[in-house]
Amino acid sequence: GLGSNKSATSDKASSDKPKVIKVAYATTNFPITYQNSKKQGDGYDVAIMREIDKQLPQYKFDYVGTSDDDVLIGVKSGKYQVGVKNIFYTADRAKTYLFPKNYFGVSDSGFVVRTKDKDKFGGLAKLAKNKGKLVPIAPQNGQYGVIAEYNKNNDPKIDLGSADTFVVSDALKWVNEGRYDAFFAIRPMFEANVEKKNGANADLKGKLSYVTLGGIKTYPLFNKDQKEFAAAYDKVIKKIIDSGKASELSEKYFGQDNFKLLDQPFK
Amino acid sequence: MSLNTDFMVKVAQTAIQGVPVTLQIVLVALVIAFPIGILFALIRIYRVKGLQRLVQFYVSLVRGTPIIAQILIVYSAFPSLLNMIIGRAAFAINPIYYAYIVFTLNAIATLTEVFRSALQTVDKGQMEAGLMVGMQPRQTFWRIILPQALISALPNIANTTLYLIKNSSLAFIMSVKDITAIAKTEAAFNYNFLEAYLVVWVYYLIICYAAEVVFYLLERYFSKYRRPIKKTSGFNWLPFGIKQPKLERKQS
Amino acid sequence: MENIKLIINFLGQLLPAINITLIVSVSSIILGSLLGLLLAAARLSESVVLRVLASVYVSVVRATPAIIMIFVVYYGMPMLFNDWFHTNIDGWNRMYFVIIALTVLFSAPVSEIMRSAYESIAKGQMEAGLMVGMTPFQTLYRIILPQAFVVALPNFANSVINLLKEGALTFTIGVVDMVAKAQMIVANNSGGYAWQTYCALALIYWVISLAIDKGVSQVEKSYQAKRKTIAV
Amino acid sequence: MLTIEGLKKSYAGNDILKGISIDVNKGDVISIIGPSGSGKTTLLRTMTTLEEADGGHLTFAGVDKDFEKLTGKEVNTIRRNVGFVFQNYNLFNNKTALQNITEGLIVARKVKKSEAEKIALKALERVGLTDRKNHYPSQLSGGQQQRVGIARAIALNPEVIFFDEPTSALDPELVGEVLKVMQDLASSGTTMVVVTHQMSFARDVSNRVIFMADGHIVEQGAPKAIFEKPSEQRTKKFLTDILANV
Amino acid sequence: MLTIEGLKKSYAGNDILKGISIDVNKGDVISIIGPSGSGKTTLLRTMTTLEEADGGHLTFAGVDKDFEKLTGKEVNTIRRNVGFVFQNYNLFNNKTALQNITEGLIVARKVKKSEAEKIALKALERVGLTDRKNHYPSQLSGGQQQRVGIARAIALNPEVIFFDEPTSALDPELVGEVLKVMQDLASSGTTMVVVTHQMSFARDVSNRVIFMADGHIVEQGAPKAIFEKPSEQRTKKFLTDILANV
Ligand SMILES: Nc1ncnc2c1ncn2[C@@H]1O[C@H](COP(=O)(O)OP(=O)(O)OP(=O)(O)O)[C@@H](O)[C@H]1O
Ligand SMILES: Nc1ncnc2c1ncn2[C@@H]1O[C@H](COP(=O)(O)OP(=O)(O)OP(=O)(O)O)[C@@H](O)[C@H]1O
Ligand SMILES: [Mg+2]
Ligand SMILES: [Mg+2]
Repeated sequence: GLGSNKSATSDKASSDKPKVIKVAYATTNFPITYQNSKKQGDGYDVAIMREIDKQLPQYKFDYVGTSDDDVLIGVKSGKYQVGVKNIFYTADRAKTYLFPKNYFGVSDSGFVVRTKDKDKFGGLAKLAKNKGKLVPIAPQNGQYGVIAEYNKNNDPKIDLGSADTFVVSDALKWVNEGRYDAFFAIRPMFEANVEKKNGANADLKGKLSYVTLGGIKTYPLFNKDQKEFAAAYDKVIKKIIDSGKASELSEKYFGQDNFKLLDQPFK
Repeated sequence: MSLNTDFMVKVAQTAIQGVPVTLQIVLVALVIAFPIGILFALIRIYRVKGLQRLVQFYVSLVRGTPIIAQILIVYSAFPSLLNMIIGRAAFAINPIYYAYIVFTLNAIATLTEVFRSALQTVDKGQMEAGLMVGMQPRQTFWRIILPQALISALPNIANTTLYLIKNSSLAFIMSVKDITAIAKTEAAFNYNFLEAYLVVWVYYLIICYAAEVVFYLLERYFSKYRRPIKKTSGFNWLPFGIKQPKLERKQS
Repeated sequence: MENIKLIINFLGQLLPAINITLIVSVSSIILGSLLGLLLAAARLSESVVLRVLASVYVSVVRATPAIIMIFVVYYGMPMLFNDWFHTNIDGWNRMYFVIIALTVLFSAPVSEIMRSAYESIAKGQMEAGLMVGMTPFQTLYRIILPQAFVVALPNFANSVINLLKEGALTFTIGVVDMVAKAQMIVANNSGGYAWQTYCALALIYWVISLAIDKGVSQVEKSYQAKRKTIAV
Repeated sequence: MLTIEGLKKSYAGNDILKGISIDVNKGDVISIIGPSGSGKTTLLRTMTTLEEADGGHLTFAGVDKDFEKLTGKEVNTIRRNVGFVFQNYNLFNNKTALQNITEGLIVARKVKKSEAEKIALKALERVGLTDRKNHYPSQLSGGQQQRVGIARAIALNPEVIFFDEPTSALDPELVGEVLKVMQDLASSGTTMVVVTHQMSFARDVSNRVIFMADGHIVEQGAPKAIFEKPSEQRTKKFLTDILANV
Repeated sequence: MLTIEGLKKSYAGNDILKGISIDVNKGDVISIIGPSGSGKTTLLRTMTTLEEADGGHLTFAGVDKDFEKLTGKEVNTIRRNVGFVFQNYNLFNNKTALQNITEGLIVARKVKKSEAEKIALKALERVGLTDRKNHYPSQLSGGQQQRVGIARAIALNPEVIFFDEPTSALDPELVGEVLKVMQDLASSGTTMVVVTHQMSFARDVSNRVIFMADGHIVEQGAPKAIFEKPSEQRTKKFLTDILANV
């Protein structure tokens, strides 16, 4: 039956040989998880996992680059023991997967809006109140859950549409043209496309602005059977964050220390 | 690993709203592409000067480029262009119309080739006989040639249709919510994608099977003249039918 | 100008991945065609069991979306092998799973293409073959198939080009062909330069499909003298 | 009524018809005889515009033009005024025997369906196939198929009927019946052009015999003259060969 | 050499063959005559296993069995020892005239290609088509196609050759030639079973004539006996009808 291939996934780490852990990462989440020019896994989430690997001699991590869908289904079925792809926590997900106690990163999430409409749509409540149109979000993306969660607890609600993953530069154009009013995005994306000198949408510089909503904690996703491994992770990740290593990686991949965002409220 | 059956039931209930959307896209695409496909096929068969190159170009371009690239143009670039002409009303267009356009364009390209092959299985003498009883080429074509060509075309139209049914899920990129889209959206909250896909699969199996039966019946209808005289044993359900008729092939 | 430079640059990045696209496609086309041939033979056979089995297979496979097929193969097959043969194939190159999934997906429509083409050939051709002493198989191979081949060709090209474009499927389990590579390039550019990237991708596919069209026309042209179709 | 002058046709550089002139008068029954490959079928097909001629002039049904210059409308007029019985039947595969006949009446001649069926049944009766009216061509024997083909042409009651070896696939038993039908047609004034190897028909029914060889008309005239005193060597040899193998 | 007993065949409940027994000896030339629809074609097709019989026994080429019990191997043996000339030609559309003949030699008889071509050319010469050897069936006239069909069968030099109206689509001129070929074959000891309407052939070449009607053998015997003193009323009527329309 399902998950009977215990040979590779046994919960007990044998003492002599390091146990192989398959870490699945999505390859299209730059700069959080992606494949670099050397065809190796890269990105903040992957880098943090490498740090954890260093601290856990009883485990040896094996990185598998794949699609978003496969990360989720693979971890659930036990083909991969852990998966990373900028995952946010929700209570529903915790029923299907094993979330560790401790988060391992923070995502700088925000809205891209027209600079002239920054005050009208630059925030969850503002967008809801002014009936702004939000670019549809791919449901498998964590951001979808964030808005859905907001709608559950607040009134007026944001008009939340869904669509399969679409092309970022088009979404930026749509906001600029007025087809939509806000685009839920992460800061590095906006910077790479608009702010950077030869970014793909450098022509929109000044016309569009990025408004940070706040920081969202991100987690690696464990297979339900990996309780022991998750516990080991929990111990190590605390140390890595406390030592400042995580902030350092955040600077490297996101250009700023996202952990600081946790001090502010999410708006 | 166990399946979350409660969730599957819930997905099944919500995803059913996507069934009409999927069917709409497929039907619109087929109905428009059918006559145009025939026309294009004829242009190629009879090597109509000028047009024949155009059709060939169209088929290779549409068939040869990834649908995602076509969606990019139709859904993203086209409304922006429209915006400059008719203003913001361009953004109020229901995205399903873009889906119609994309899938119709693709169906035309595929069906052109399907008909091109099928029409050439009909013997030339059939057209000549029609002309010689005074029918116009056009009349002979609709009444004599096409019905015979359909026998060989129908299995391939069925292929095209099933392909369309499955590929219409790409319309979700344009925020059109078909069966797959709704199931995926449901799964987003608890990451039960496996269950969601299984439900989707069941829906596709049902829809595709229904389509197959329709095409099988059509094929039987159009090939009735090839069978020896025999009392038909009632309704014969493909593919689970036990006895299939042995087809008599045309003499030539 | 700027755009053309970009497109050329992306072409350079995409082309190395054509290896994977070709290896995967060519092997599944060959394997899928063979399987499709067997299926078509089964559907035309006298045996009720074979006919029913083949038609159920064709119905189910044709109704299965690519993404579900790849998951069934990628997750289901290792389980089967584990339970039945007690071998662990988890470690296989993921490309094998892709090839298997595509082979299965390709075989079903191709069997229908072959069946309809076969049935469009006059029955007398088989009889004449039998009566000069050839076996049914020899007649099939030397007389029927060459004629059916020309009928099947345009439809076969349809399916082949569809298969070539099934990059989304390979990428689902992380095998990087051209489509996947394009998605990764877009992602690594933080979502920028999307249309230039896809334009490069479309160009490559277009060239391949043009080549296929050319081949098809060539074969059809050389065959035109041998049949009396409604064409002039 | 129908005049052809200097009709030429070649296939891929091979001249098959090398300038044929024929004059068909109302009520004529013309037999065309000649060896295999001499171009008889090709002549019938180019005369009826089934095949494009390379040269020649046509006068028929109000049309008076060179073959190459015929407009689509004129081609239609010509086709609507001729009937054609094919050597290899060419029945509509997807229509029953009855429908094969009504098709042209309903679609091309705009006859009402019930009326067309009446005419068709009468035609089927003439060829002795009333009981096969609901059979498809694939369910008929070769002989039966050809009889339907003849019925289809006569039902249209056209100005001229062209027959391309109408009896070659028929059983001798039935040849008699069909010939009787053709004789009837002849005496009721129907104009006919018949490619045939049935010497009895050529001799007894037709009023003119044309002997073709190698794309030329070698000799033509009254049956009596041709059969009893052929003036050309080629004709003599052909007739001797034929009469040796009845 | 070939014996059939009680051969039965029905289509969709209609009995077409109602128990036919035939005995073919080496060197026999048997003509089968009879009205259209009497089951002549069906008889030839069931005898040669092209069509499955519903009942009856066969002895031929080392096989001695009921028709229903023939194994695939035995069917192959039978087919490899007969030749067949079809009423509607059935040439291989994708092969030239020459290839149509060499195909069976090379593939089924394992003759070397150069050798096969030599044999094929000789066969084509016999039917007068050497100059058409590289034409495809779609480029040949009906008569030419049938002659290639005959050449294909004789090139295989089988134990028995079955002909289904081999001359019905041929010009009278050529009928003579083909009949001469068949006569040659007969005198060189080839066994033949010929469905024919060529009474001259039945009378002059064959050594036995079988008259069929309604799925039965009505009468059989030496040509002289059948043609001059038929004992059955049915036969008499058939012969009178035929001889009236030569
Ligand atoms: N489509 C074609 N391409 C090339 N040659 C052709 C074509 N059709 C006919 N021919 C040639 O033209 C010549 C005349 O053919 P046609 O069919 O008119 O002869 P026919 O007198 O009707 O002979 P038959 O009595 O055997 O029917 C033949 O030699 C034939 O091979
Ligand atoms: N596949 C079939 N299905 C139904 N009836 C058939 C089929 N084939 C033949 N028949 C019928 O069987 C009868 C005998 O046909 P067959 O072809 O053997 O006659 P035949 O003696 O060869 O006639 P002809 O001289 O016209 O060729 C005919 O009445 C025909 O309609
Ligand atoms: Mg002819
Ligand atoms: Mg017959």
